[in-house]
Amino acid sequence: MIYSPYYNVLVVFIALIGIITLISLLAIFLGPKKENQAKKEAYECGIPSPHTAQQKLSVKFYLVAILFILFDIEVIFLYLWALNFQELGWFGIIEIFLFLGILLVGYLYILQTKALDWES
Amino acid sequence: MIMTVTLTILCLLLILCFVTTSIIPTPVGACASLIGGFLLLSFIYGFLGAHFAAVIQIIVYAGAIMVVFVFVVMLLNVPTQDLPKVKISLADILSILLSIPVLILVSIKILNWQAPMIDSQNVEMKDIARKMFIDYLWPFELISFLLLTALVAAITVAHKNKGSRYMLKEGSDHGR
Amino acid sequence: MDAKICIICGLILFFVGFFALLYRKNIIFMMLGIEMMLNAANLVFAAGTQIYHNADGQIMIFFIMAIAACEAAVGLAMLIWLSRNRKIMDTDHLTLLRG
Amino acid sequence: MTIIFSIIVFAMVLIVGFHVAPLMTWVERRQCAFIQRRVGPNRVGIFGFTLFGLGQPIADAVKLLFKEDGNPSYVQPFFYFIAPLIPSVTGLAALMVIPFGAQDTFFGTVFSPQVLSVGAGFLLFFAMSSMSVYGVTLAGWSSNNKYSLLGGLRASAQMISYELGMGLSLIPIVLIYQTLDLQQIVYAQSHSYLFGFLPDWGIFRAPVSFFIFLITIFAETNRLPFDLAEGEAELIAGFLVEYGGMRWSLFFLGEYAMMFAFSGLISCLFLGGYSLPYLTHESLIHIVQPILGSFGSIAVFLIEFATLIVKMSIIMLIFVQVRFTVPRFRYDQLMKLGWVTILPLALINLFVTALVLGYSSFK
Repeated sequence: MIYSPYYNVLVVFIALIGIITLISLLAIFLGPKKENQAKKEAYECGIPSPHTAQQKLSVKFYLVAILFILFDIEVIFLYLWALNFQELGWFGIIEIFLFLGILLVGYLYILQTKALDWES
Repeated sequence: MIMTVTLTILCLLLILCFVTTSIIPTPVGACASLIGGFLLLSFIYGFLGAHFAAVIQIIVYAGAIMVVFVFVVMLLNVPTQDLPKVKISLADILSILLSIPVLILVSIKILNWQAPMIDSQNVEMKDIARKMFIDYLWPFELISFLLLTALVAAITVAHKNKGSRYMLKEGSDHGR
Repeated sequence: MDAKICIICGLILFFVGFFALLYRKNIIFMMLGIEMMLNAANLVFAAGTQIYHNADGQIMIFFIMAIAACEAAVGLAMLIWLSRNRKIMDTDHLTLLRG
Repeated sequence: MTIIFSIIVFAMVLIVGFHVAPLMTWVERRQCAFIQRRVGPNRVGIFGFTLFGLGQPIADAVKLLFKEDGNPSYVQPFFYFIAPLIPSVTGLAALMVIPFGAQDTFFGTVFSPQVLSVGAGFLLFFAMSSMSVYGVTLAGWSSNNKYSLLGGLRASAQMISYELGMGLSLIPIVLIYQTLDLQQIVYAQSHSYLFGFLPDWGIFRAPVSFFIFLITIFAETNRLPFDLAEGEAELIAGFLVEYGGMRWSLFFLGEYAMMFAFSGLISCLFLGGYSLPYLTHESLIHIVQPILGSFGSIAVFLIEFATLIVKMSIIMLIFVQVRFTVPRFRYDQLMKLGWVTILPLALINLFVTALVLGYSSFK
């Protein structure tokens, strides 16, 4: 039976999920159950607002997440290169500088169009 | 032997997760079960010996791409999908009846197939990266161009004041 | 033996993703279907790495992930623009190009 | 036999992980009181022994367990229940990645005090921290409340943009040690000396990445200078608005466990991990061997466990000290810092390290 380290990860995850659901279920059963009107409504402060909270939000949040994906791919390829830094030598350094240079152009484009300037 | 049992269980759970993402009406439920599917997929990569791919799967797929899906689903209040009432016709039953034996035959063919043994020592994480930077130099450099174009495209499309010159006025119903 | 199980699982997952692509009306669910198909291909590549003991499979996984990331980024950016300007996301209403 | 040992280490780390949250609330209140020249909590006690108020966290824990678990009707039930689980599970799992001692044999069986040692070593850490974004997002969305939605969104956008800086800042460490496995990094740090007298810790080799990584940790765990999600005036408690009792404390269990795990990662990568400055694992065994005989490896493991816990608590004190000294960022300053200063700084640091290592080590 090949013992792969991922059995540890699987067992640890299952154990942790079990323990923490146990704690939250314990809290549900131990706590008292007093229902009243104030606990029914959502937390309000200031002007009472309509029930659901879905309203339009600035596009900046999507832009941050989208740019995060693209730069995360860059970080992953950098880790791959960093692992073989010694074997790849100068050839690897030039290669990665080319890779980062092109993405630096993208980053400068972000700064230039002020895509991430937050007003809200 | 235990490895095949764990892999079959993980694969069955993975199929279950992916089927729920395609069936479930609520959008956040679909994204949640897809994220669960990606976690199971990263475990399968781990058991298959692809250590780096297992971690990358969580960081890139479950941790970055699905975050944008969850943001979009949460904030654009995507309506709960009123799935079309599927009328099971004769053609549907026939197609299902025919597809299952094909699947069984293909899987038997795969299980009996003997892979030509090229070299026995399994793949180390380091020589993946070395092979990538030497043999696959060109695709690696083109990936940065792909990322650059995606970056510029995403900004011009999603950016409010500069990109969307074609914004339609509220009233016009081009969408019909 | 266990890598072949993953090949069969990849096969099934691909068609589950393809079914999601056809069955759903909303663009977001169709993009989820595309993500499923890409991951099914990734799974078969990982199984191939283990069977052939060759690093090309894993390198393909990284390239597929890069491509899937770019596709998701641009696709969702377009989706945001679409939903802000057209207020609809169902493919039935997007009939402008149909002429 | 090794399975039994790894279960024992798992149990030890779990106990430590669960006790971080109550202890840290006590430490924060005492530290805050100490800074403001007042006495911290010292009322809770048995028969008059208040023991510097150490009874306070125990009383809090019991109180939270027995508080009513308000399950409001207007929330999405499934995600409302799952949201507190995600940060606590990922926080504690991240704690398991840290090596608490060197691998050793005890009566012939291999004894590895690192619970999760995966092929891609500390990248599993980033996987955990990128999963904890969902806890915040789902909590904000599922409680169906204007404030919590905005708070959850801001917190996740902040965690996302600082994850980039975190990933980039650790690449020089991988360049230097050429491995992702934490055990080998700590081994390399404890077995060579910089300019003769200085222990070869990561902080002396790559100080800038230590500095950037420390900043991104504050942002990743929503600690004070980056406390936008819960602390701001108009956001009240941000994504935690609709949570109460045990669920609310599960969020903080997750946050403190993630903070403890991050300080563990810092001490392993930059401060020599479980190794004492001038004593290597072998010399410790050599000292202990004549006294304890074959139980020496257990004694050495406990010594190394204690040194690592001490180093991690020093870094936790830095967290608490910064919390009461640095004012909170405005949201646009915070995003600007994340995208416009930390990212280029990390890239430049990476270039410089690559070039310097290139000149020094390439033939």
